[in-house]
Amino acid sequence: MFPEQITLELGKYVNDFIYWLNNNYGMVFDVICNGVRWLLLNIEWMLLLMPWWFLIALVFILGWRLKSLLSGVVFAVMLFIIGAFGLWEPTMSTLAIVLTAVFFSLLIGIPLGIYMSSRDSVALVLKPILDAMQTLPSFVYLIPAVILFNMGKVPGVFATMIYALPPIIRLTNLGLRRVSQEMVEAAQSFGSSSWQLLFRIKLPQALPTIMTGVNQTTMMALAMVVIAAMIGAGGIGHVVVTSINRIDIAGGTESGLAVVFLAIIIDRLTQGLGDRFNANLS
Amino acid sequence: MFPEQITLELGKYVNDFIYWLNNNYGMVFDVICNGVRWLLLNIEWMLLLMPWWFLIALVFILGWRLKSLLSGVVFAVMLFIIGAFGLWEPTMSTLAIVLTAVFFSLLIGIPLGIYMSSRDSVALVLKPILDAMQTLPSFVYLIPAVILFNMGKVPGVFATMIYALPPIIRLTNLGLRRVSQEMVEAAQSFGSSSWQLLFRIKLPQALPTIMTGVNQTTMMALAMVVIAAMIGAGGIGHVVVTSINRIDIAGGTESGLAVVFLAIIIDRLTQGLGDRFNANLS
Amino acid sequence: MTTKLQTENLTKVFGRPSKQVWRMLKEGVAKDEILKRTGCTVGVNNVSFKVNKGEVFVIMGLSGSGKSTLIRCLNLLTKPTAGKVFVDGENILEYSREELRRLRQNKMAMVFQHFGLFTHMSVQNNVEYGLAVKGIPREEREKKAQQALEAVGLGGWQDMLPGQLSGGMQQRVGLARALANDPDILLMDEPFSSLDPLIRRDMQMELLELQDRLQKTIVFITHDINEAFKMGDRVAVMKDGIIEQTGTPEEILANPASDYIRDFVQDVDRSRVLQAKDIMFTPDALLSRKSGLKMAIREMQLHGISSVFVIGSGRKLLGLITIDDAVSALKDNKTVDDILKDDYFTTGPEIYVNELIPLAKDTRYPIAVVDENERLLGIIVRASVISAFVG
Amino acid sequence: MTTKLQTENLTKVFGRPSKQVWRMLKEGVAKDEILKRTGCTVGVNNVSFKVNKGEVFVIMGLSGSGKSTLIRCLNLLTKPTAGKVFVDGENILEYSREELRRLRQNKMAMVFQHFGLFTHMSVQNNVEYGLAVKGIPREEREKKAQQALEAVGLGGWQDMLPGQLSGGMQQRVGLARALANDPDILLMDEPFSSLDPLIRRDMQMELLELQDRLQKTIVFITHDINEAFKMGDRVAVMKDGIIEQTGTPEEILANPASDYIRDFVQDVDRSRVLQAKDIMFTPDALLSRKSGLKMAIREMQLHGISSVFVIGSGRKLLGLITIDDAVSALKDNKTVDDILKDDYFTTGPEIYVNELIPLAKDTRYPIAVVDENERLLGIIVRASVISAFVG
Amino acid sequence: GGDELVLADAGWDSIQIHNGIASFIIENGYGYETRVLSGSTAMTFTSLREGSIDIYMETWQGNLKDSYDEGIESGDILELSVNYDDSRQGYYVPTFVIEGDPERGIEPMAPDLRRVDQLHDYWELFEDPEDPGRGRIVGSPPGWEVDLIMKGKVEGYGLEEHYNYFSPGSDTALATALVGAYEKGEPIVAYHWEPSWVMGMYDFTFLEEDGFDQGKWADGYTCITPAMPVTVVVNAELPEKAPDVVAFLENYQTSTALTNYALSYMHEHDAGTDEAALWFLREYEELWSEWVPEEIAGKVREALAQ
Ligand SMILES: Nc1ncnc2c1ncn2[C@@H]1O[C@H](COP(=O)(O)OP(=O)(O)OP(=O)(O)O)[C@@H](O)[C@H]1O
Ligand SMILES: Nc1ncnc2c1ncn2[C@@H]1O[C@H](COP(=O)(O)OP(=O)(O)OP(=O)(O)O)[C@@H](O)[C@H]1O
Ligand SMILES: [Mg+2]
Ligand SMILES: [Mg+2]
Repeated sequence: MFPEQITLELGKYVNDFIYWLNNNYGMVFDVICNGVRWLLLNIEWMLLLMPWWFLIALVFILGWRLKSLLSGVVFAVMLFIIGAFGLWEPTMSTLAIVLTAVFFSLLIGIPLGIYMSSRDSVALVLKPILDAMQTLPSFVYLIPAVILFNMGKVPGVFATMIYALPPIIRLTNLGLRRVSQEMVEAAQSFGSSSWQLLFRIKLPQALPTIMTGVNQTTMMALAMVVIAAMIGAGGIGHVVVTSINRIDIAGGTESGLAVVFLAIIIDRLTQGLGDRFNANLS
Repeated sequence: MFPEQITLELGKYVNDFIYWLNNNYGMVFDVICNGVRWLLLNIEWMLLLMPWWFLIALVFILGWRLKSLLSGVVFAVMLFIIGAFGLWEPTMSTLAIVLTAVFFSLLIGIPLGIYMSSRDSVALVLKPILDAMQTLPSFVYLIPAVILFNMGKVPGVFATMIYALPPIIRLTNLGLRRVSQEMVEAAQSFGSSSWQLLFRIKLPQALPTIMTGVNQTTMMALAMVVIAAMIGAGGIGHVVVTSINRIDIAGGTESGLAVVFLAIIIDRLTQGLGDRFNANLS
Repeated sequence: MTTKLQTENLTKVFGRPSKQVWRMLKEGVAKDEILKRTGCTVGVNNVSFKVNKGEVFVIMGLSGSGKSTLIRCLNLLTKPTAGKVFVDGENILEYSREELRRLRQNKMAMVFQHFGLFTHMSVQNNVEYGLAVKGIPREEREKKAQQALEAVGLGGWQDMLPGQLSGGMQQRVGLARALANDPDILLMDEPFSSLDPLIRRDMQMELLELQDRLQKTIVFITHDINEAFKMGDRVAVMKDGIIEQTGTPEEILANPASDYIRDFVQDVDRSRVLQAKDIMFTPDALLSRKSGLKMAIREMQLHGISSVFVIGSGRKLLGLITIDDAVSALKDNKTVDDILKDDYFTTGPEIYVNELIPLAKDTRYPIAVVDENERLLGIIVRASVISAFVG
Repeated sequence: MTTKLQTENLTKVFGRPSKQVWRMLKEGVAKDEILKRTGCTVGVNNVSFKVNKGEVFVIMGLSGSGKSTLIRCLNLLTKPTAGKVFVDGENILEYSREELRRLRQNKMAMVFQHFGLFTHMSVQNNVEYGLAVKGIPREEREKKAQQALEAVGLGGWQDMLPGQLSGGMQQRVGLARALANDPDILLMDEPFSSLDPLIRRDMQMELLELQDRLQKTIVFITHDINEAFKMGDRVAVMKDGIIEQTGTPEEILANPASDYIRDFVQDVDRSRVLQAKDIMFTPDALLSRKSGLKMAIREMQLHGISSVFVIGSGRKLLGLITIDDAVSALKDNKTVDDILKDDYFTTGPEIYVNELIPLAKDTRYPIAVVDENERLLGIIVRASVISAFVG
Repeated sequence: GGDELVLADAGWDSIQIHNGIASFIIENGYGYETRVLSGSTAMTFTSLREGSIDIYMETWQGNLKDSYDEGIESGDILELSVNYDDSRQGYYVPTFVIEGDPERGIEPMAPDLRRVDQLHDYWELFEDPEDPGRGRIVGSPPGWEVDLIMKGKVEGYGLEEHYNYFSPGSDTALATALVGAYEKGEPIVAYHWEPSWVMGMYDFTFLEEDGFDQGKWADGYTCITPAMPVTVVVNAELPEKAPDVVAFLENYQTSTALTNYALSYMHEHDAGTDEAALWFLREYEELWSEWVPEEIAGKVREALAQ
């Protein structure tokens, strides 16, 4: 269809660039890695240190306090089922990766979303980047990632973040932009600084939308569990991959469900925390 | 960590269930498939029928009319680059799958989102299902899907939809729930039917949020291009997989970029259409 | 007169009213106390009233006394906690959704305190909304909307968005939206509160004329007592969710039911409420045409007055004579007819006092109040005009 | 008197004003015409005024005439298209963001036409907002907020959300929020429009007292002419973005600059604006104590009056004599002093006419207007009281 | 020892078994720590080249052709030995297509089908659901070297007249399609290879071709596909790090049959890959004893006995 004479070999340059980067700045990437690794390993260590019943009890209490008694029970049962699937250890390992990725995603994403909402030019530049982060097939950047960061949990966290960041940025931006102009003006009339305007008016007003962003970021992070496993992050993702390679529907379903349960528990607890936070604000 | 005596073999039942389904209702799935296939093949046929310059011109004009002259130029250049990468044909094939998937996702997702916003109980039931759709690793359901629907483009569309549906449902729900109560009451005071309230007040008011949902659905659909290719949907995803299996960073980048460009073009044109639609409404 | 709208023991409590709340309500515990002790806010408390067809029923009261809650209960935007609402004799609380919808479409329209405009629609589409909902065809809709916009003085603004209009213009869009719908019953929650006096005066006239011409039934909330008394056939004054008094403006002015209401109406411009008939009195002395001059002079001297009206058969007013004229006429042997003056003022019984002020200022004689047949009903002296201001 | 707030050639055009718009503005093309031809709305057109420290400057005008736009330009919530705004002599348009912020924090507070409450915060936190922004410590903040809430009569409501309050209560929260901040300059955009008369009267008194005590400078938009004239030291009347007239209430009443303004003030209750000194006149006849009775009788007959005031040295008012008394006293050889009456009313020159009405009603003699030294300044007859109502 | 050696796990069973065997010997015989790093083929192979993986026990070099050759050429990786080279690959059909399956009531559908070139006559049997009117031959996962060959065969045999060469997208999808069709009793013709657990567990028939002939191969691959050597490859730095292990791996050699035995053991006993590895070490002591010096073998035997 498209004439064959016209060609563009952009990819080659990217390839060369990756190798050049690796040869010249390998050290820099190592430093970045170490920071993330430290947090990740500590979370994992803590999770694995806790007795299983303790974590179940903790989730029950959190669910109960933050949402409702029923929620607490449901979450506890879910966690118990994961254990009964024989997936406790990989789940904890995945949990550590996901928590780390979500943590850094929110840490980076919410400020970026705020920045994006504050200036149209920023939004204009950021939007295609976000589009690319979400649609560039992960394998495409995983190979460079492996070259730059090696395989393992840390690159797993990075891969996860690339995918999990956009929703929180987008929805923070959307939420902030939709705050009623009237309230913003009222706040300005009292000489609010940009900070005060943001923290006291805009963020609380945008909270429901931002919380949907947190939900989507969590979902995306968990959706990347398998991809992360493909670059050596281990965890349930690894179990899933193994089951899949064996076309073991049973194993796949169980490990898949474990991911889903984890998603539901993390999401609901975050939402509960958000509501609590909001209630305290007002 | 978790005691090994406690086990649950849920997966086995799922496994048996899938095979049972297949044996007893294979026909039903065939019928569903035929509907989707018909649309898909027609779109693809049309796309491949158009000369490349015609499509580029079309995109340019649409971009110009719906957004701005600059947008039109950027989109046209992007499409041209895809051609220059030598990816015209697979891109058209992917476009057909993505358009079909997005079309059906919006067709199902917006009504579901509306329904979800109308009743808390629906939201309560739907939320975990959406969570599962987004986090259940795709291969876990792709294996049953391949068993039920065989390999190819149609199961590719289904797989894409499973992943692309949740954002539009969620954001439609969010947007509708955040419509100002004052306007809803004003509309009710004139005896609006639920339909009128929905179409004349709530949907237009929620449009920015819904459009973010459309964006996310498009992004998710394009993010699934590779996964879809893994069950034989072909298109650029297939090129990506090939490159990856060959550890060909150059090829991966080019085909990956093609996906990104497609994402940006589709998204911006949809947004432009949404704005236009909204402007017409008021 | 047919009753168009009626409430019976209407009560609205915000929050989840427990048994305790009901008991406290019955015992007449104060609203503040109930809020403090149970967290429930009493919006409307056991309110019953009737509004007749073609009547303007004004609701007044302190801020937070439940006026908006009450008016919103009338079209069930707020669902009453207890009580009944009748429209044309039917309890609309028993209506199905569909019936309620038709009622709202055809019989009622509301003007909202906070306007409640649709921010995504042009002014034109906002005004057309009620008609569109009823399925009126586009052309008719556009015509009616345009008329309504003209009526509220927003002729050229139809293509703007509400956010681009000033507060008062927005309020008028809300007004036009309700008027365009041409309902039997207009529920108006402070519809003129953001309007300047000129436009407000126009709107008031417009509304009164509409009501008069088409026999609309109007429930009208306002904080402007002069407006209330000008517009209202009857006025209800609310306090803490209860209607403290209902009556015609004159009744309320004459017999305020409590100090609260007395206080409330303190600012009223009585001259715009009281009419000639309210302040006129039957003259102490009156002269029949047949009586002679002597009689006239005696009468005037007797009552210490310097002029007297002369009436014919059926109390028809013929003129006025002064004591000075009478005395000199007696000397000159003239008759009453010869000295009959006509440079006094007459007025109808329903003319408002404020219109009498210029007359009272310019005249040296009392003002004669006559009916359409020129029959003398009473007279008004300067002092009565002044006393209209102090009640 | 120091100028606190000043604007110079302030202009605000909504939309993107092209050269054409500026030319049309200069040529004085009508606002409607400009809108139709260019799509730009003229909000404020070349407005200049000064407000002194401690002054209440009231802005009135038709709905859509640019009042809100003007007041919003004063704290730069709306950025003027052209012109200057001076606060304490500094052109705030040249301020940096930080300076503007400090200005808004410390010198100005605004009450919004549509309240602009923060829906996610409790009433208490809404009122504390301005203080929190300034970094006032929590305890002081709470105390001040509580005081402000008490002042607007919302003592027990601090824990509610704005959405749970009635319209008037919400407006008072907005008021309390501005008051709590204790600014030099209060910008108030129809701050009392949703209030019932009782609370409104309280709020007006509260504000006037505050202004008097603390020398606040207040810019106040209202549609209620009586409120404007009651509150305003000076009143500006806007039309189509221009200030048509500025002046004291009396000046405007006395010399309306156009028919528009005459019309505008038609509804004003003059009795609450005009004072005794505005309607008194110098009596035609006055009797010095030293003059005899004969002189007195001649004076009265000459001017056709039945009573005359008697003054001593320095115009000090001594009393009043009637013609009847004078005639009989002359017969009985009595002196002026013997028949001096004191059953007339006296009043100060700054007493409002509406307070004179009861006197005018009850007295048979003119009312004497005297200064603090009992010197007669003028007299008021019934007719002048009545004429106060028609201007 | 004390050093840690990293083995690649690309996610399929046989490599895991070989990893189990090798790491048992390395840990217990040579005293190195070992660790298995799991990931996809592309990722693990990239890591091998980059050095974060030391040992790749089962490299299907044909599937990674360019990258493999590049790695060897650039000296990033060393090929130590051929693990096995008697693998078989080509087109398979479920055996019930030819013979039927009385137990499931399946009639023979193509009783005479033996060879690839006979597929001409059966295209209706293997109809492409997305392109009715043509047959579907399911080919190799994309990107593998063999993909070109399999596609070439379709053309070489002139099958493209009736058939579409359908790329399954991934080995998982390919396996699923085979298993799914088998379970459903539907006909399918697809590329696959042995040893693999699919071929081990289900009864498929390999469609024959002519013996290998360079001329036919050059002319559309119309002969049997040569076996693809499955090699043991290590990172170029391993010889420095652990020369003794390199010496061991240079001797490492099994066969398709042996690998298949281990795989069937797994499936029959519902065992994990580690158990299968242990079973293998116990069962084939003579075999692995030859790969290592006697002293080391002794240590391994000792550990096995525990
Ligand atoms: N954001 C805006 N965009 C466009 N036009 C506007 C905007 N805000 C105000 N205007 C226009 O500016 C003019 C003046 O509006 P403004 O709100 O100042 O009137 P106002 O005197 O406060 O009237 P009101 O008494 O009704 O509140 C109006 O014609 C209005 O349509
Ligand atoms: N949604 C709500 N939730 C809780 N309380 C409410 C709600 N709406 C109104 N109220 C309470 O009901 C009472 C009556 O409110 P309403 O709005 O009817 O007053 P109003 O008479 O219209 O006052 P205004 O003149 O200030 O508009 C108030 O005490 C208010 O706090
Ligand atoms: Mg109200
Ligand atoms: Mg205004």
